[in-house]
Amino acid sequence: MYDLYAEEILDHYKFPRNKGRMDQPDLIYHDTNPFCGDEVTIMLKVENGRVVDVKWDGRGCTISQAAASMLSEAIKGKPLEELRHWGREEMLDLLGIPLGPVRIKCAMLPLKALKAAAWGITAWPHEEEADTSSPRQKP
Amino acid sequence: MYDLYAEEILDHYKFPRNKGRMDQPDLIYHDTNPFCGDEVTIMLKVENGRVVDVKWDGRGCTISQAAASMLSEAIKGKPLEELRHWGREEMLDLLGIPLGPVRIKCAMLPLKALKAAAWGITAWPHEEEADTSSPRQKP
Amino acid sequence: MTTTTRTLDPVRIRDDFPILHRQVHGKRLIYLDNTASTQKPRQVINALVQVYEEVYANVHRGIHYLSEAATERYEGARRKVAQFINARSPREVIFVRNTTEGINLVAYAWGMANLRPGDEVLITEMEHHSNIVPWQIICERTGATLRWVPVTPDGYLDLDALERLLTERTRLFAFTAMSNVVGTINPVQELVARAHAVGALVLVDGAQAVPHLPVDVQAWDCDFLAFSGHKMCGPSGIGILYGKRQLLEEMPPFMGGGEMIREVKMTGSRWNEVPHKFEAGTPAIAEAIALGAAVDYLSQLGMEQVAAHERQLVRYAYERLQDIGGLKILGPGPDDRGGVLAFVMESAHPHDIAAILDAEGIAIRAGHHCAQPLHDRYGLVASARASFYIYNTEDEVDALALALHRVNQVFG
Amino acid sequence: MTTTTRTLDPVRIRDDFPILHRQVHGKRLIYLDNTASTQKPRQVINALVQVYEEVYANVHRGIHYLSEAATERYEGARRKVAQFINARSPREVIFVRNTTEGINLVAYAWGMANLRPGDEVLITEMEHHSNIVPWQIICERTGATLRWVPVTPDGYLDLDALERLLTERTRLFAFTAMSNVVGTINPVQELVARAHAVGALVLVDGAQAVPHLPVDVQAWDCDFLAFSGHKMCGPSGIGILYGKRQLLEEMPPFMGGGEMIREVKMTGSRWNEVPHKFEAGTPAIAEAIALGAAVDYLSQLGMEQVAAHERQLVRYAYERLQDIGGLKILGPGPDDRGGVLAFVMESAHPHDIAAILDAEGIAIRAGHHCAQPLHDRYGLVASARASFYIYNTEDEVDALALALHRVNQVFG
Ligand SMILES: Cc1ncc(COP(=O)(O)O)c(C=O)c1O
Ligand SMILES: Cc1ncc(COP(=O)(O)O)c(C=O)c1O
Repeated sequence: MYDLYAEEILDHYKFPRNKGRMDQPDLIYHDTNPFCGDEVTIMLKVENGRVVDVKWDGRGCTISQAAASMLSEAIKGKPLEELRHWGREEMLDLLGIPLGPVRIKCAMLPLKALKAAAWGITAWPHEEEADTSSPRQKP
Repeated sequence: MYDLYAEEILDHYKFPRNKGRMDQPDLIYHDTNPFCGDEVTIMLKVENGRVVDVKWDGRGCTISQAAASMLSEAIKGKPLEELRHWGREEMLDLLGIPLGPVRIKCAMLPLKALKAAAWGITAWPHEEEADTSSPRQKP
Repeated sequence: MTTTTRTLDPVRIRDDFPILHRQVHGKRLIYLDNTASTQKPRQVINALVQVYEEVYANVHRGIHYLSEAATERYEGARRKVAQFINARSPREVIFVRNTTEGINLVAYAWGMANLRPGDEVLITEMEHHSNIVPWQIICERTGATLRWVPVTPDGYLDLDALERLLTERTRLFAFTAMSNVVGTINPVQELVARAHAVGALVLVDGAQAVPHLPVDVQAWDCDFLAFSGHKMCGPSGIGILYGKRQLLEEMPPFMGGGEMIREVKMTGSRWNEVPHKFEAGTPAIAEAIALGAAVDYLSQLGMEQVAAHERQLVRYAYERLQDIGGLKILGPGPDDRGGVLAFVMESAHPHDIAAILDAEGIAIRAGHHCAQPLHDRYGLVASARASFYIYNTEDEVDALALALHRVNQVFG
Repeated sequence: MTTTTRTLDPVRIRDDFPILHRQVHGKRLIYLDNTASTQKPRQVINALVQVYEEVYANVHRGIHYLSEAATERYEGARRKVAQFINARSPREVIFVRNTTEGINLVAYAWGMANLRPGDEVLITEMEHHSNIVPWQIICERTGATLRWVPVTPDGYLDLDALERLLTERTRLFAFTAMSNVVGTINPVQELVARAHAVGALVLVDGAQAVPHLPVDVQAWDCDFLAFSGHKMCGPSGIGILYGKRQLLEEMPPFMGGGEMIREVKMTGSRWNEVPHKFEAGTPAIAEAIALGAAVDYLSQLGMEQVAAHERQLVRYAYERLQDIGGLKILGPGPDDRGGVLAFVMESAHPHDIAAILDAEGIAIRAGHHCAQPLHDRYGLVASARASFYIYNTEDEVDALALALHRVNQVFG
């Protein structure tokens, strides 16, 4: 479990990349996890179906905030269509550590915000999750 | 447990004493145990506060019917005032065997009918029982 | 007994059940009260011990090792149960205390929200009180009408009457897949289809079916299924309500409290996902995990094999009991029933039968078996009932028959 | 530690708890999540095993040896619990799954029958969701109004506000005897008297009080008390609702089914005696019996001694945690609280605190602890919480303090 606070994650937490606000984003989504109060807003600039700029803002625990920072680096240049299909696996690959049933929700928060933005939606549709212990996000 | 079918109990069951109807009883009470369908009616003739004659009628298992028969013999000549205070102990003394939580209710049925008759009541008052697993009789 | 490889070997199975090796009143225990509750194999007892000795903590939301481990096992048990009854998703499996609570959950949560005066709830005369009283209570509260499918003299549902009783006013049809008295196995799939044809939902009481028969909720297509862990080698204190996901999503919650919420504000609350929406407070953690072990145990035996073993035993018992003077078996012939035999004797009251058998170490039930309307229908107040499970043998049936002869001697 | 004869010896007590000897992440386990659920002594685990290996059967109405033996032990456990909280009679003790079900039982059975528009239910801002959500649900159904007693900045109930809030419209006042977050021990007896003075009934949430303090329902004079077995060395899946006999007699039943009835007819049913009227279906048999063993265990230690041990430990911890930079303890000072310490740190989110501690083998909780309104009131979303029980030591508090320093290092 100490891996949770591996160099890289702490580095992203302490020195977040792409954190801040964006004027006139093409897509924006704000999501929260009411169980721990974590918040993430994702803002995207999009050209020809690709992400050309990312900003994010938020507050919360190391995992949710580091995940947002890492995600913001990873998606630049990626086609929206691809991001729409990212899931738990992609997010865990980025973080590079295993997570228990509670912390996985922290990690998924920025991805959920990103996917909502990428789909251009404002409320989450009915979505299946593998882990029956995790609450679905219906902001 | 084989004691349940001790000579004496079976004898009372097969050859019940004082079973039958009485014309014009001074006191009469009919009680049932809905869990097993046992039924007992107690009929008393009373003079100077004493039981001078007893009849009973009923149907059911060995224990409830033998108990009624034994009881009918035991109470002849007894003052009503005394019978009003008979309880579980007196009944078990008559039967002479220990009983589990279900069969105790069979044994108590005739006594309950007797006590109701002795008190001259038609519905059971609020009554405490030691055994929380036994239903109170509210006929 | 036939000896194809997958036939149950009750003698070997008995080794797994510590209690079956004890004596009662100086006689070896012959446990034939399985419809009321079954005994537990050491695999299930060990699962309980292991949880408490190694991974116990409260589940959900804990960020420490034990809580995560307990949560994984608790949710793992849910997946096992889902697979056992072939649910589409573990989210369709709600942990409750017992069959009774499962049915009450539907009565309160679905019933209070959906039943109106003029609506009808249909049950049958062969139901257990647990599938009667909740509907009496909810119908009284909502003004809906309770209707009853009659039972034929030989213990079947009267399907002609059903034809008349199932109408577009029927909002829910609740019936048992197998009677806990007469043993009748009802044609669930057909009954569900007929109810759905008039637009009614279906709740199946699986308390007797799930422990004894292969059950596939997708094949049955029932909307709800309730059953109890303690009747299928699991611990006491745990039961299951299966419900179709869509219905569960639409239903308001039943009990309120921790875990079933997503957010609690002073101005109001929002609910958690299914199944958690219906699991308020700390659940029966160790019990759910041990039920998972029971499901593993039964799956390994194979439910087809379990059913075949009981069918064989009940046929044998049916024959042996025919020989006993004045004994009358209630319900269908030996081919259409599960491993339960209720009977009455001319010579003795059911209480006396049970007491005489107890003295011989044989445990059966006597009473109305929580099915008073069925007994009323047969003009009885009580019956005696012997019921079988995976560990029972033909030897034990022989002992039962012998003891019943003895009853006739004592009271003859 | 002082060493009068009746002081608890946590070191010896630890020997009774198998799980406390395990390691977590290669470190010895330090279990400080006792408010969520406590660990179990082998006396309780053995009681479970013994039931299943020696005397298991369904309770009530069975006329065979095992059923009678199980019934006696089940009812014996009820008597033990009644004595533990000094109830007038075992009939006032209803077995439920947990505190949550106990409160829901009162909300549904008493609330639905007695609450009308214009009536008020009074709760407090420091309640657990289990003592909030049932009242939100029932008030919405009945049209009654839910009112809240505010909490002061230092974690006490605002008794001046209570004066205004308790009126002749108040039908029920429901509050916790001890907060599961800020640890405040409320003046139950005084609160009950004030509520009774305006004619309101009182439900006490005893989930934290009963495991940790001597409780006497007759001295408190509360009308209902709910608590959970799993928080007091008992198994999961069992809880208790105490209720005054007269009230229980008058209340309609909650769930319907087997055992809670006296008679079931097609035209309607009549109810069994209390407490059975409220125990529908097969109860948590082994769990109730094992809870009886937990009550024996705690009684032998002595609840005064349990409380004294925790008071000492929480005072010590309160001091040690003061030293940690940027750490703020929520709630009252060290003298007015039970053995629970919730805190926040400037350097780290509660999740991160819990995760760092977990890596050191230390189990604490992080989150809103099912008390969102209380956290809202303090402008927090989450806190970290360490909580103590009979087996915790000052050594473990030292380890906690050390690990919290480490949190500051990691995030400094
Ligand atoms: C004060 C309080 N009330 C109620 C509860 C709910 O207990 P359970 O989850 O056992 O129903 C808890 C347990 O977290 C508690 O601490
Ligand atoms: C057909 C049927 N339904 C319901 C029940 C009730 O089960 P439980 O007491 O576990 O709730 C039983 C058990 O006796 C049963 O046989």
